[in-house]
Amino acid sequence: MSRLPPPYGSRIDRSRSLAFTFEGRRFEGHPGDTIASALAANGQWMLSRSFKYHRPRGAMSFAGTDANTLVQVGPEPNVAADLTPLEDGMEIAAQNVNGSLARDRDAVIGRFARFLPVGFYYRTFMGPTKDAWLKLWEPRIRAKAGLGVIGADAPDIAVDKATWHADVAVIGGGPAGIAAALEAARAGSDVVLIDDQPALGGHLAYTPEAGAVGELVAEVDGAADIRVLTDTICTGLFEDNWLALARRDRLIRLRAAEVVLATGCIEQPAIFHQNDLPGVLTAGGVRRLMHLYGVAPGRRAVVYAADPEGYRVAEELRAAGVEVAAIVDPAPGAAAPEGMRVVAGHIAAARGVSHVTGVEVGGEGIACDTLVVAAGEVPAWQLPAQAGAKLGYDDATGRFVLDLETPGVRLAGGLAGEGATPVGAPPMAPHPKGKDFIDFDEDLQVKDILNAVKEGYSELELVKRFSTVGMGPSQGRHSALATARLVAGATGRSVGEIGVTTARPPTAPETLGALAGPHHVAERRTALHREHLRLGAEMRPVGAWWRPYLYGSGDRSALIEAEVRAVRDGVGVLDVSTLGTLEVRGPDASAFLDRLYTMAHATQPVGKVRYCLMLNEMGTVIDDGVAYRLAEDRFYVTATTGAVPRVYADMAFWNAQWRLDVDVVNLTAGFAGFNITGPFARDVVAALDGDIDFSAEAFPYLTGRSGQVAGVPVHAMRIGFTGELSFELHCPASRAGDLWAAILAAGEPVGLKPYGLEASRILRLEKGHILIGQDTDALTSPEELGFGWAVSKKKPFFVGKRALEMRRRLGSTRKLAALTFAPDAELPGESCLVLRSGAPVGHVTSVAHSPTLGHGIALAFIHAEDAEEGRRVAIRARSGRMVEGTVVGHAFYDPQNERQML
Amino acid sequence: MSAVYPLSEAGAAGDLRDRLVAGADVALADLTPWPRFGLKGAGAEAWFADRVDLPEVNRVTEGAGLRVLRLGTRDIMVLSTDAEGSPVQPLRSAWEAAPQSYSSWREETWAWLRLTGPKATAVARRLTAFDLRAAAFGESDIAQTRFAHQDGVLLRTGDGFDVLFDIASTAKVVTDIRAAIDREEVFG
Amino acid sequence: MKLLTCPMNGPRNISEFQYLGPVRLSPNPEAASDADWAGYLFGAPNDRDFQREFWRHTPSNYVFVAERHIGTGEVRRTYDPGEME
Amino acid sequence: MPLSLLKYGLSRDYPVTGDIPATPDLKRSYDVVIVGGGGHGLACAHYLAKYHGVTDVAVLEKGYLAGGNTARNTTTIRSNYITPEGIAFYKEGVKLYGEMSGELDFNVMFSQRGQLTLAHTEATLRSFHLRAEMGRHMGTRLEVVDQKGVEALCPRLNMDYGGPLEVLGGLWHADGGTARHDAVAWGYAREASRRGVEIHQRTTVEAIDVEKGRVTGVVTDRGRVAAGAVMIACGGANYEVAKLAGVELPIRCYPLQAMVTQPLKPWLDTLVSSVSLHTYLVQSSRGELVIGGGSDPYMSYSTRSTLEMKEHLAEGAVHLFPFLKGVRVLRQWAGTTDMTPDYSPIMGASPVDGLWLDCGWGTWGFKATPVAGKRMAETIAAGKVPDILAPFALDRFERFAVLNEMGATAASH
Repeated sequence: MSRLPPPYGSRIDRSRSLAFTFEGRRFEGHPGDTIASALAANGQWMLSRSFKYHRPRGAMSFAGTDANTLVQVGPEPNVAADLTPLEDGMEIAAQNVNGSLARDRDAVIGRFARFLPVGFYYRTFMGPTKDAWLKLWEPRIRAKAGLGVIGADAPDIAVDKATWHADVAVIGGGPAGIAAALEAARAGSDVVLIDDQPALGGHLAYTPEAGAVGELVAEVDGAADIRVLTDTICTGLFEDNWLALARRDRLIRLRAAEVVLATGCIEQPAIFHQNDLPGVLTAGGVRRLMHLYGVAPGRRAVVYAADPEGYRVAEELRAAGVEVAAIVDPAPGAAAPEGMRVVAGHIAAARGVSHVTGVEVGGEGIACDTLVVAAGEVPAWQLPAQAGAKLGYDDATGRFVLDLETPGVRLAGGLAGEGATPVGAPPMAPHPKGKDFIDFDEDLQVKDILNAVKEGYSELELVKRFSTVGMGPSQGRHSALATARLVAGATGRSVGEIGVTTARPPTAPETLGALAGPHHVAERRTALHREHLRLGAEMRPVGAWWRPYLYGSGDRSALIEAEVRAVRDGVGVLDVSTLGTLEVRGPDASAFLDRLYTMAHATQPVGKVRYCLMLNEMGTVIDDGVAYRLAEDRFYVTATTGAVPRVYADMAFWNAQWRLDVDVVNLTAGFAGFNITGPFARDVVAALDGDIDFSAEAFPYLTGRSGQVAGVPVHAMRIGFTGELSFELHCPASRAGDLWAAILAAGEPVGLKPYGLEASRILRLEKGHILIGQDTDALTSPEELGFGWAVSKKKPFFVGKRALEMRRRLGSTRKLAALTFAPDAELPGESCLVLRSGAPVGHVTSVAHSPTLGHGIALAFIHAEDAEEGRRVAIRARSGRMVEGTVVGHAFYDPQNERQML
Repeated sequence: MSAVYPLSEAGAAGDLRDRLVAGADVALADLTPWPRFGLKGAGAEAWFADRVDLPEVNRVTEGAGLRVLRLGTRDIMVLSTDAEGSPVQPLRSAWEAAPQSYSSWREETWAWLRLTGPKATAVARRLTAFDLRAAAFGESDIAQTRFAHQDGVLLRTGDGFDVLFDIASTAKVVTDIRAAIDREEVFG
Repeated sequence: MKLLTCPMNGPRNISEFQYLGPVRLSPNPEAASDADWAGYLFGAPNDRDFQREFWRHTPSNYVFVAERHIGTGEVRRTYDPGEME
Repeated sequence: MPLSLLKYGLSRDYPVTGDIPATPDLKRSYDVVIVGGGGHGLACAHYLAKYHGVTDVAVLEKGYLAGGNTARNTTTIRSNYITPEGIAFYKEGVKLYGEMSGELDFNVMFSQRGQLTLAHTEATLRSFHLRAEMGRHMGTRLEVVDQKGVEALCPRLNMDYGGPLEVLGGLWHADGGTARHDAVAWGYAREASRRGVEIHQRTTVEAIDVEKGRVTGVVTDRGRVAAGAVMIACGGANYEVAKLAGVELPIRCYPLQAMVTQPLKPWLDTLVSSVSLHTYLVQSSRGELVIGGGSDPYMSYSTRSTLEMKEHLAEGAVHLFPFLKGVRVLRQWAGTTDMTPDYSPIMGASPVDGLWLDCGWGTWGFKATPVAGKRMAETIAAGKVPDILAPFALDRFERFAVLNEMGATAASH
């Protein structure tokens, strides 16, 4: 262990130890360590192998912004080792390793780097045979792709999501951010202060001046209106100051009236041969290691001081007992600090195989085990860019500069240019031996960027896309400036003109789980949900609703057939509570319906029930139902279950334009409905106590009556989908239990049987009733359905009328027809094609074997010229065999409609 | 003969009654059976104006065992402040034939839950994106917004909230609120 | 999340609203040619400019008009459809 | 290591191929001007030059090459459409993708690992059967698979048995796949420019000149050029560019977003999409999961990402594969789609003579890149529209001959 004594290591708790394994070896660290700092304390610098050449890599900045610090922690892939707190018992493994981290068999790829130029994959892997890519090369390349491993056995992760609001959000808990937060709080604002580290302080916390942090934090703690979120990364700044704050497995969405961005700067690597070796650290990286985690970076260091910051770090290293072998300064003639040697020039190369062993400067070799790089910084441009900041470049400081004019967002601290010092720009000529990395994620060297430009990919975005620079996990934080400089140099433009590629969220990784939030799927239950379960129903989801599919257990087709027979021969009851129901009322209610539906409602007498057909503006059938006129100014209207939310919204939409005096309520969830149907239906309803006369004379087909039944207020309608005598009773949902119990009791003497959805579908098909959405599609007109009768010829206007007239003139080549099949014939499946002279002219929309009729029946779109009774149409069944259906011109069951008129 | 609401023993969501909470930090109660009554339409305002103290749109007035909610210029509703709701029933009986005023049926279409306690706001932040800070959402404010994935109405009640929403979704909403309460305990 | 200010409910996340599309003025259905009617049905202003649009605040089922710039996203004004000229 | 890479290792200097030529000076006139340097425009230029001998062509691109929807789409290639017109067209597109790397001598990495679309409702399953039947009729590889079949094709999927989003079955499209989107454009650009086509980046068309109902040229920010024919293929800018010639297209622009995760070792072979969840996932050759879904809910030219779409996509992805909760998102982005009323493109003639349209590609343009390029080249060279493009004519709207592909793009581009 190479820990420095206190006060180094302000973040770690030396009184406790945490045991963990890395690559199977056991290590110890302290609470407060990150995975990477604990490993460094144990002398384990190498964390991973690089993406392409499998070169040894470790942490450089210990700031969570590096490439190559991603490790696998148990089942969790791609964990940032330099950001993630160490936990007891962690089992950590390197990623992208063939064999072991120390002896990675794929490291040999690095030797062939010169054969693998930028974009090489576009130029090869196409032979030798025609499908060589798919069969031979792609599988091999895929096998090498990716970093961490995700297993289906990954344990479930508890995630959390919440929404906060604040007057001011300050991103960045360094001195600038703290000052902004305090100022806002003093002015009476409600402030949220966010920092990605476990404690506030920013860069101050890892300098010798760290003592000042305590006072700042105390002031923040003392301010009543500052909520502090540490360990939290602002991963995105979206429109109207909507912030994504990622806190491990939590996502906090924060709306702030004002946002202060104070996220500081990102240190940049220097470019030289082997600049990627473990042991090459940024100035900030060294400071974090020493001051936060109490880890000495090594015994003997060379400091590259392109930025004056390097001199201060050299002093800090010496103070911590690390020998400073030399300071390398690109500016000639710099004065050497006392007792230190300054070498003028640039670092040409780092020496070493898996760790730094020395550097080459101006032909001289200097032995060291640590190379500290102070090569300048760039402001963390990602969040400002998301907020609309324009990016420029300042030659003097070698930094990008940000110009932000978006109202409600401002920059503070390093982002606003504070603390920028002149930096000697490093040389950009490619090293003859390469390995002078621009992008550590993607293993891109100087020549790769230059060659991309030579190939004509001279726009920055094209450089990025061709070379993949900036596309890896560190998203260009360490490559953007160098890339811009290289492209500027190669194309004769300025660095500012080149800039950076569009900064896209997230600025730091956020988990899919936190984004998704706690699991949610909409589910709705009718009032009788538990009653159906009690009766043994198999419930199935239909949209969000749960509905009884059938009752009982055993042979399902026998159960369904029994339910069908019960309706045909006796009486059944179906819970139709999910049916869309709306009350449309007001002086203009009938005028409103007249505009919305195709039939006439102004002339509809009170007490009558009328079919409703709704078209869209293209004249396509989109919904149907019935309207029961309760009073001059009140209609009770039904809509299909799936369509009622849209119908309700459409009603509001249309009336925003029509401005009729009408009010609509959506009663779907508030009203239950039961359809009592079958030859004995009247026996059931007549046996119910109440004030409605259900006799044939008093209550004819397509009328409605409202009153009390079994003490429950109901709307009763003589309508049905089955073709049998039917009464549909609707009541407030809170009373559904009473009504249902009364119906079951009244039906017992005649064998009333509840039936489910599947029997209902067969019953309706036997009667030839269509289902909108199943027997219609996005272009179906009423004519194609044979519904000309449902379209008023007299009304001057209804939605879709004008389009319908146009379509009528253009004609249609298809019609929905009823087809029957021979009793023993193979039945086509739904969606099987109707062919005419071998060409598809339509398809089967609904099909079933009719238990009542004993043969197959279907609805299908067929060619309009074939739509005559008795014509035969050819259908290709799922089996591929051709089957024949015969067109019938009427309902399959009870063509004269006698039964429903009983 | 009685009304059955989802969280009643025989109700659609009765199997989830144990997910209601009566803790010191946070409580979740079902008020769906409490009386309420509302009218919509051109005549609603005139009818209520004679009987109660009418608030502005999206505001509440409270008094005499009633809370009066103005959900729109022509959409007014009264909530009982207790389970008996004595002042609501007479209002409802008095309504019958008022011109151009129509029942809003919300006692049937809406469930009514109450989330209270010192941690109610922290829990509610997990369930709505609406700004719950006192400055934005005062004592007498109504928020017609989204809560627990449902369109609904949010009211302030003491140290918590009343929420009214699609009654058919009660089971899901109770499950989601309970999960948010649990997450408040885990994540704080 | 973009904010949209409902004239009745105030500023809310735009996910509380249903977008109902640009306000399109129907020609007289009786007088319009087929081509004009097709233009009304299928055409839509799509210029990078302010557009009048219908939006619905779904929790309150309130439909209103917004003037929104489809290039910049700026919402200049929202109002009740009754105020539409 | 393939031998074709030897030259890079053995030569002292990097042997420059010069894929993308530098933008030359604008000439005063071209036989054909293509407005839009994306995949479609470049493909058309390639086919014009190689197969029709039309080489006096300028491709004008406002920004950088293929920087619009070619660069932003999630590269799904498929032909599982509903209408015979649609299937015939896209089927040819898939075939051309199969041949593309050879055609261009540029590896576009067409990865035909199949597409599995999931049905959580019976209505969706019904529509899958219709696609499968139509596909079978038209000769594409398309079949409906049951729950066991879904499990076999995608063993790690959450089937949600008994739940509200139970997977009831799937549509297996063995021909489906992906390709490297940029490479498609670059390959076409390289081949077209080798045959003399000029590619002008950073060249904005500001006006289109029309005289007596015929297009005569375009005015750019670098000067005016005369043109015998002009083709518009500008993706999200189609409406605005066509309007320069007085043509109002029935197009509305909506943002379409997608995201990728950090790279993972490959575990997902096929492209998986769910109609109900409006989510699809595919794992790229880099190991990243590419996750996409439906368009934003309101018209906009904005390409700023939204958090809500990312949350929605994450929700879908985590529902389908719950073990992905700990996987991290790397990047999200958006493009501008040009949607038509019937979810089908507008190809062929415009009301202006000599002005050709390759527009209305909405969310499904990438898969059509080669076939649209090839057939539009044929159109421009012959001056008339081939039969395969006839159903996509602009005037179908006033004729009410709209295509029944509504819903065809649901959750899968």
